[in-house]
Amino acid sequence: MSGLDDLYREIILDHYRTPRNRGELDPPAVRVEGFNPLCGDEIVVYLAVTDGVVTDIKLTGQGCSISQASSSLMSAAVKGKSVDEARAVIGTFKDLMMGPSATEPTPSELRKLGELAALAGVVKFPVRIKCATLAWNTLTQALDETSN
Amino acid sequence: MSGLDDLYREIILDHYRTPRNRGELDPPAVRVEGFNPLCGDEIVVYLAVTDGVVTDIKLTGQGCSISQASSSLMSAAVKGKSVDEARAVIGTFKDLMMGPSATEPTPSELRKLGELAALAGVVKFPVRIKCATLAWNTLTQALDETSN
Amino acid sequence: MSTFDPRLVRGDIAQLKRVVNGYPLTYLDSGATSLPPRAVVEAMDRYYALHHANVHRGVYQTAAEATALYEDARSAVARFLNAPGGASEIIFTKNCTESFNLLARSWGAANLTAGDVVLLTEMEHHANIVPWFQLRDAIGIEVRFIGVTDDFRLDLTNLDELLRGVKLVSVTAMSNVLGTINPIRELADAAHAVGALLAVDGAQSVAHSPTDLVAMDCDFLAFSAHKMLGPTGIGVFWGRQALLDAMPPFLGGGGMIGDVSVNGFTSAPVPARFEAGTPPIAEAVGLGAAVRYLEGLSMAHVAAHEAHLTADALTRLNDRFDGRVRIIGPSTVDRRGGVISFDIEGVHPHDISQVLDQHGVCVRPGHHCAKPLMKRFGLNATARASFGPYSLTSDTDALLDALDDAMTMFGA
Amino acid sequence: MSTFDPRLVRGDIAQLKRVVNGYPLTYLDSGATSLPPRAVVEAMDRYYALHHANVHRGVYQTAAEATALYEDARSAVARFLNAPGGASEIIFTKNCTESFNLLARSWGAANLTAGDVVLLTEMEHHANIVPWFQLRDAIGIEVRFIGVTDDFRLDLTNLDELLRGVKLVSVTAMSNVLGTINPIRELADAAHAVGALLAVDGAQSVAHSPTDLVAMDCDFLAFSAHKMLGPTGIGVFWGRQALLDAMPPFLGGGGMIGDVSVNGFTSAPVPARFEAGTPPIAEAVGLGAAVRYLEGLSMAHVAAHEAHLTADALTRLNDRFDGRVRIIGPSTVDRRGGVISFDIEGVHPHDISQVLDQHGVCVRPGHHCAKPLMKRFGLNATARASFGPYSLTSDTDALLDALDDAMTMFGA
Ligand SMILES: Cc1ncc(COP(=O)(O)O)c(C=O)c1O
Ligand SMILES: Cc1ncc(COP(=O)(O)O)c(C=O)c1O
Repeated sequence: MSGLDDLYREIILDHYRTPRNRGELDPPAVRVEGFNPLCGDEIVVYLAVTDGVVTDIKLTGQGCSISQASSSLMSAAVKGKSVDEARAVIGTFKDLMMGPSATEPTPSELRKLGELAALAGVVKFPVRIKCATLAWNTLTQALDETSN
Repeated sequence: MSGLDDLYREIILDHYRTPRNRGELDPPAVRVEGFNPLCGDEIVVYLAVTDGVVTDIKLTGQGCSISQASSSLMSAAVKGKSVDEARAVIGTFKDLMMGPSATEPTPSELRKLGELAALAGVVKFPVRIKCATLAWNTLTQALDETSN
Repeated sequence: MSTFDPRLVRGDIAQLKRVVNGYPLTYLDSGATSLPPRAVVEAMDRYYALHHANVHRGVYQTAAEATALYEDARSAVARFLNAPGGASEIIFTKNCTESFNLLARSWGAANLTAGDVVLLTEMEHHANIVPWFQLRDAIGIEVRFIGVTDDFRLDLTNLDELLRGVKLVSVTAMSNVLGTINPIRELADAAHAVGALLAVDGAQSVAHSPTDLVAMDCDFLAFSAHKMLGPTGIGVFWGRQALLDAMPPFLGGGGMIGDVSVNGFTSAPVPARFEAGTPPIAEAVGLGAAVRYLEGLSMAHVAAHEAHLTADALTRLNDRFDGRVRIIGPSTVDRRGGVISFDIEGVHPHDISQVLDQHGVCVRPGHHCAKPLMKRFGLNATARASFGPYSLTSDTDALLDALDDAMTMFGA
Repeated sequence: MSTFDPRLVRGDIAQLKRVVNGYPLTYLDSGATSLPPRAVVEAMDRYYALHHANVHRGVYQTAAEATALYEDARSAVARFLNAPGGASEIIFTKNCTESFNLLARSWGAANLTAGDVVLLTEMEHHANIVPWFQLRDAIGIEVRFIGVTDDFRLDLTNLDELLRGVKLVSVTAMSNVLGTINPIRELADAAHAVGALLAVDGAQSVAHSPTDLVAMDCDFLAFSAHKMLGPTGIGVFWGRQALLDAMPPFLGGGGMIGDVSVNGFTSAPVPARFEAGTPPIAEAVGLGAAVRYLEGLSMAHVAAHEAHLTADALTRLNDRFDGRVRIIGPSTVDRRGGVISFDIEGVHPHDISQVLDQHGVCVRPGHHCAKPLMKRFGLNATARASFGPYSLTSDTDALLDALDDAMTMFGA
């Protein structure tokens, strides 16, 4: 079961069982829905940006442990960050999901990842990568909408 | 080459090279076109029926030796016959094309077939059966139209 | 005489000899696709090695052989279904989904106009929903749904009302999520009584119980080869001869024409009219072999075997997990087949499937292309185990042990 | 480094070991379908034996393997074509014919209105004609044809005039009857200059010469696997990413949706949007293997080899029969490929093919699904010999001897 332990690290199960930042935000916060049409996972990201800073983020939706933990970890990682920093975190996370064949994260990037590094095990389970990235793609969309 | 000799009997090559009853008839003779969409063979049957008798039949069209010979043999076999007799010949010919697995033609039927018996070899070449039957299907249609 | 023995069937399936993650493969996803026996793959190999040629237009020996093999497959399918009009009613498509698109765009577009109603059910697969929405968006028909009761049956209490204005009822013979087997003959009679036709989605039924089109009295049937021990890349569309004869072509191209000029085209007779382009020839040969294989097993025996497996699995899931594994579907084998969807509080179907994979157990998580049904029951996904003729109760043993592990892991 | 040797290729083709009517099989019908090498059939066998599962929705090991193999095939095809946007521009259909139907009904129906012109050529295959007539009958577009000259070339003298009002030019890269290779880049430039798009029928070109979509600069490409050493049951549709992204779905069903409810559906991104239902998975694996096999031979070598065979055959047909065998197509290998149609006065193509079969020689008689072209030249049918990478000049020897016999028999 060593493979599975890599996927279901304790941090992930914790974020799955106790997701952070659940809930909704009222407008003017933007609301963006994300779907994984293949498996039915759904996520709704509510994003409040003021003066270039992610002042609040809330999430609703349903999905597997990976998609839920990933979204929870994401919300914790970007809340309070500047939009530029948030985009940088998205970039670092995406690199992580490209696996060891892509550019290895540098120590400083790994530090930036913090708890997110727990998601590194997903790379060994290619079909689950889509579960992990759903929230992040939805966040990108939400950031794009706030800057329109 | 024994197989081929069975297909290309002398009578068939003769009717192919010197087709009988080529030409057209003016109305009130009926005119019916037949196509073999798979191979492009075409035939046009002109049929004159008076008082229940096939008084004249003419043919135009293009096709392989089997389709041309079969139509020529057909025209010779039904010209001057009553419509009922013509339909009977069609039936006998169709039985012939069903091959030895169907009811064997009786001696009296074989006699009725006359020269048509030369087409019996076609049965061994299933893809050519459609070539041989095109004219006959077109004749059936023409007979149906004259009785309308 | 059938000598049906699931262990012999199992011996014919190469993939079931695989070891995955240290466990022998436990394949419980026949509802998604089935594992072909050696005879099916070998028939296709033999076809490519000896007879492959394009069909219908060739005079030479191998072209004649390929054509004969292709048409033999058509006859085999007609016999397997007891098609009232024989082989010329059998049309080869690429899958069950294309068959429904053919129905909607050929029969549907020619016979329906704005306001006409097509009646589906809430338990349909997207293959029998989306083409009708597409037709609705194109010509303004109405798409209506028969509901599903809390005990996973079609709600036929208001059928008379639902049938008002209906020209076609299109229903799955067996739900690919619930396992529910629908009353096809009853629906055929009800549809015909109001002058409507009945189309049946046979994707989940043809490989699991005998099909008799005469007894069913439906008007159209669609299914895929890959769910009945056959290859991918081929499906079947059956219709009554008179209906097919009156239908305009669907896809245009070679083989379906009568004549073509720079001014237009005419179309060929059925079935050629609906088989544009080079057909799935090797796949038809494989499907023919699958049909013969199933006939050799006898579909009645297959159905009995799968009913036994299903009853056993339902009982044991309930006994062992004491209600923590909730079955999404009828709880007994009365009018239900060997597709078992379930839900475990606190463990998402994806995670169930992931942990089960670690035990070599293959089950499918997701919406199973039946999102309206998922919405009906407030679910996003289920995990689904489904049987085939090669399944054994030992597969259920493996499933139960693996489920135990998943529930422990997630504390459910 | 390619080590291309047609005799080695021949050794890979099981069917070429057959003896028919006492003669070794002489296969000269690669234009209709090609004979797959062992590597292609074995790749599919291996797929069924080890990895078969439904793609895209499974979490377990074999489902992940099947999905990876299916997507690998997409990447292999993208590489083979030098597709500018990579794998996501590759859509798997059931054959070249479905690809053209997809183009006409998705792009065509969404982008054309009454009076818009689609410009074809008189040498098109029905697959690239009938779908446009169907669209014309549905929405009133005009279908126009570029003529063919007496020396079997596109008549481009009045191209400017023909292009008036044209939104799409759709042209075969190589005629399946004449062997003529058309000037694709020139047509792309001409089409683009008037704001039209260019679609290319690659059915006869992709297996016989290198394909470089960037150099061709066309906008759509359609072809079938079975003509390029691959299996039946799968075709390819390629389009520029931006064009595909803007196109509505064609067939509806599972896999192509974003969401479905009882009220309607939304569609998935490309390429999934155009792949409704269970795709031809094993066939994609076979196509991937065929692509790798062809890459191993190197398409440049294949093209050179077939040019050599064609030049030799054209010369020898002329020399031996002294004009009694009339070539329907260009008389030299300048811009022409290895498809040789011919006409013999006094011997119908069916009879030619029948007598040749007696010598084990496979050639195809008929209109080759190009009836407008047949009509252009006042023909009902031709006999057609066509080469593949496994063909040898000894095949031409057999052809010539058999033709001699046919002409003697019919006194021609
Ligand atoms: C030029 C051309 N286009 C299209 C096709 C159609 O291919 P398919 O029958 O595989 O759909 C063919 C082959 O028959 C062809 O030669
Ligand atoms: C009930 C039902 N209908 C239709 C389909 C569609 O079959 P295919 O994907 O082979 O077209 C399926 C399988 O996915 C099914 O289970």
